[in-house]
Amino acid sequence: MALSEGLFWAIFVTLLKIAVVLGIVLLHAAYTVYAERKIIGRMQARLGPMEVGPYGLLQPIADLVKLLFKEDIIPQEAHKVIFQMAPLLVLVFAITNLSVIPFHPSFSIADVNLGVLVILAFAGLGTYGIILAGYSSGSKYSLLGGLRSAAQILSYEIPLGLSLAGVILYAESFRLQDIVASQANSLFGMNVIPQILGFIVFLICAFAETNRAPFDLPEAESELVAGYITEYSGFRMGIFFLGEYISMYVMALLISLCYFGGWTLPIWLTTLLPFIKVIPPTLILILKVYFFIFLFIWVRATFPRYRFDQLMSISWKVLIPLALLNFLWIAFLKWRMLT
Amino acid sequence: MRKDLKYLIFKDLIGGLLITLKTFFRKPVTVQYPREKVTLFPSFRGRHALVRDPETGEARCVACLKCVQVCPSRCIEVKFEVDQETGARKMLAYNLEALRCIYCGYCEEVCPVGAIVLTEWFEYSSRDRSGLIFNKERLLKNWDEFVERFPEKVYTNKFWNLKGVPEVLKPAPKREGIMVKVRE
Amino acid sequence: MIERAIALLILTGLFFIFTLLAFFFRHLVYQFLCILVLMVLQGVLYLYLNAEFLGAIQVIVYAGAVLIMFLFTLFLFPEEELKHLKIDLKNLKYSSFLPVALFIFLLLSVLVKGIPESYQPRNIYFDLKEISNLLFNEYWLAIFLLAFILSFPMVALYVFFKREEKSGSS
Amino acid sequence: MEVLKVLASEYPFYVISGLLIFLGIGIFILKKNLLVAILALEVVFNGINLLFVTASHYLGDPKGKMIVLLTLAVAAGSFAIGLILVVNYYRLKRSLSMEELKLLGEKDEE
Repeated sequence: MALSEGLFWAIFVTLLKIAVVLGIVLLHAAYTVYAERKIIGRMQARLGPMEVGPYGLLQPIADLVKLLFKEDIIPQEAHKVIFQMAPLLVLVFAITNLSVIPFHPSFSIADVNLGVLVILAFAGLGTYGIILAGYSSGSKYSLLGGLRSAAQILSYEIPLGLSLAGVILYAESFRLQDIVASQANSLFGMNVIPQILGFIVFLICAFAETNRAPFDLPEAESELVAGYITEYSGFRMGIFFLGEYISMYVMALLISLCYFGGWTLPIWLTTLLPFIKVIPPTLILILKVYFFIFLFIWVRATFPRYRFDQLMSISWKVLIPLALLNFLWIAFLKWRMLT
Repeated sequence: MRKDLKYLIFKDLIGGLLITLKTFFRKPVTVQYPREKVTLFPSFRGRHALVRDPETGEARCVACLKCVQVCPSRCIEVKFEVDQETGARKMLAYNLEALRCIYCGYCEEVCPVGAIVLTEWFEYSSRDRSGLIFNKERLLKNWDEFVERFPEKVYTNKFWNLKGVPEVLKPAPKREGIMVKVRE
Repeated sequence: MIERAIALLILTGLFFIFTLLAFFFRHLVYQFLCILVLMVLQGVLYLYLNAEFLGAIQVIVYAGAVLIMFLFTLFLFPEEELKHLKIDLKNLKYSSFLPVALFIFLLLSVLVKGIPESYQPRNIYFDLKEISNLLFNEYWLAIFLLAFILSFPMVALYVFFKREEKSGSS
Repeated sequence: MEVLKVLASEYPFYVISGLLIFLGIGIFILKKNLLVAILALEVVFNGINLLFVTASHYLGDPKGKMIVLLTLAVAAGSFAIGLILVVNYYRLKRSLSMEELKLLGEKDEE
């Protein structure tokens, strides 16, 4: 019955990997809040946070301390168990997504055959946190936020899945490593060139899935006070924000892995500029991810919020037909390539 | 049809994104207040003061009550007595409620002797209402605090003046702007 | 073998706990949450049956879409309708315990008797390509029928909301 | 050791599928609420799905898993239609009780 030494080492290495990934991602999430405030400030010709530390660099730490020491209020009308559980659901399902994402050709916590499907599944489950938070608060604004989130996720999972279907068909595999490898071997080098339509659909759906502007209707502060987080305070609210930023990172990673070739560079670029091969693969991936995080913030600073009926009609009338069209085009391309 | 093409290439959305990107590389307009301060122009209307005459050491006010009449928010209250022999008025009390003031500057324009002015001093506050109801001594003290900033002997402000009136028709102390002599 | 047995033991225990909870909760939302946990656990169970794809589909379709739809519908009703759902024992006949008793007897008999020595758990990989071959060559009629049946909910939804709009405007 | 061997076989899956089916039927019979009824039907459906998958694993035949894949799609559609019916019923009757569900069509006005 004794655990063999190999198993022990396997568990130890896995725990170490989890610690490394979690530490790096949490640090990134904390400093994305700072970057977001700074970038949106500069885009509105303001300075952003400047007071704590040089150029306000210690602002995330100050925020964390403030959130930790605030009073945790639970409303009288709330369903207590669900109310306390909901933020954890959001955080847990956001973090679980990280376990199947490869950060390097040979580094991923769990090498799953169905990586893309697992991410889709956990993204769907993560909304339960938002919906239940809205329901259990016992306030009208929260409930409306939760309902909006439910309708939004239900309608945006479909084009998300359909646009990923094109990528999966092109790579003939659900594994993220295989998807990246197939892009590196292909003629175009990146999936975004043959499937520009699918990429646009996926990008719009990623904004909606992470509840970011311009689709942040569950927490529209001009209509519902703060949506589903109206009644939350202190550290529970902080957990909601952490979950949102981590899911932002997951989506950015997924975009850069599925559509931009992950850690590889297209062949036409390396033949044009041979010295670019020196860059280590993880750095390439990280640069792509940073660009998409910047895009998330950029879009938030630029566009106003959509109305709810507009949101629904975009999904059902525009994105789903476009995703199907993209799927047909990729099927045609694949058929031409095979025959 | 042309409109549809515009939608297809996201012309409006990309234009909006480019505007924000342009602003991103611009210099921010923020002034970090306690460390750096905005440059105040001479036309700024700030804390009220009664000009202290360097010769007598008293206010210049002649109690003509023009400021009381012209004030839109009725925040000035002046008490005076009339000398029975000469008929000259003497100002006894001058109360100004800064909380009600709308900083229109009519009082300093209309004053024939340039006694009440709105200085370029904006950093003032109080913890209670009574701290912002200025009486005569307080207004004079405001003037002293204000002129300490200007080491020059003569301070001229052409904005403490009537607009659109020919120079000839103005009372003597107000021609060419108010010349205020600071004590020697 | 032992790890598999332990994991399945834990899963079975969780299933029992959440089944009992789902049965005895009186608030519909809590009951729903227990059933949600059951559905997600069923997705985990599929992994032990070499059906990873089915497990993912179970979580995406059931937990991610169908049950969210149900939760959405729950919120349309007033809270009074969801609270205090009593168990109604009036219509329960004694004969209805018979199938439960039979079920428990069968379970216990297998547990006591054990399984034959010759039994060996098979390890078949759930190959997607094989499945898709089957789907589109042998079962194409079934898929067309399925698509035909699935178009009915769409039409039903459309007709329902069209009629809603008409009655609302008039 | 015998128990462990039983647990490692398909035995727990049969137990769980039976559990799900009986849970669904029990809730359906004992709680007279239309929303609960729809939820209970889904639970029964899942129990049967699990039975199919277990049997296909036992027999080494992928057809059982395929049937589950096909029926999952139908179940989602039927679930939506059931929910529409319940919502409409509640609008007409202002009640979710199954006991008042006696008429098949509209009542004749006498």
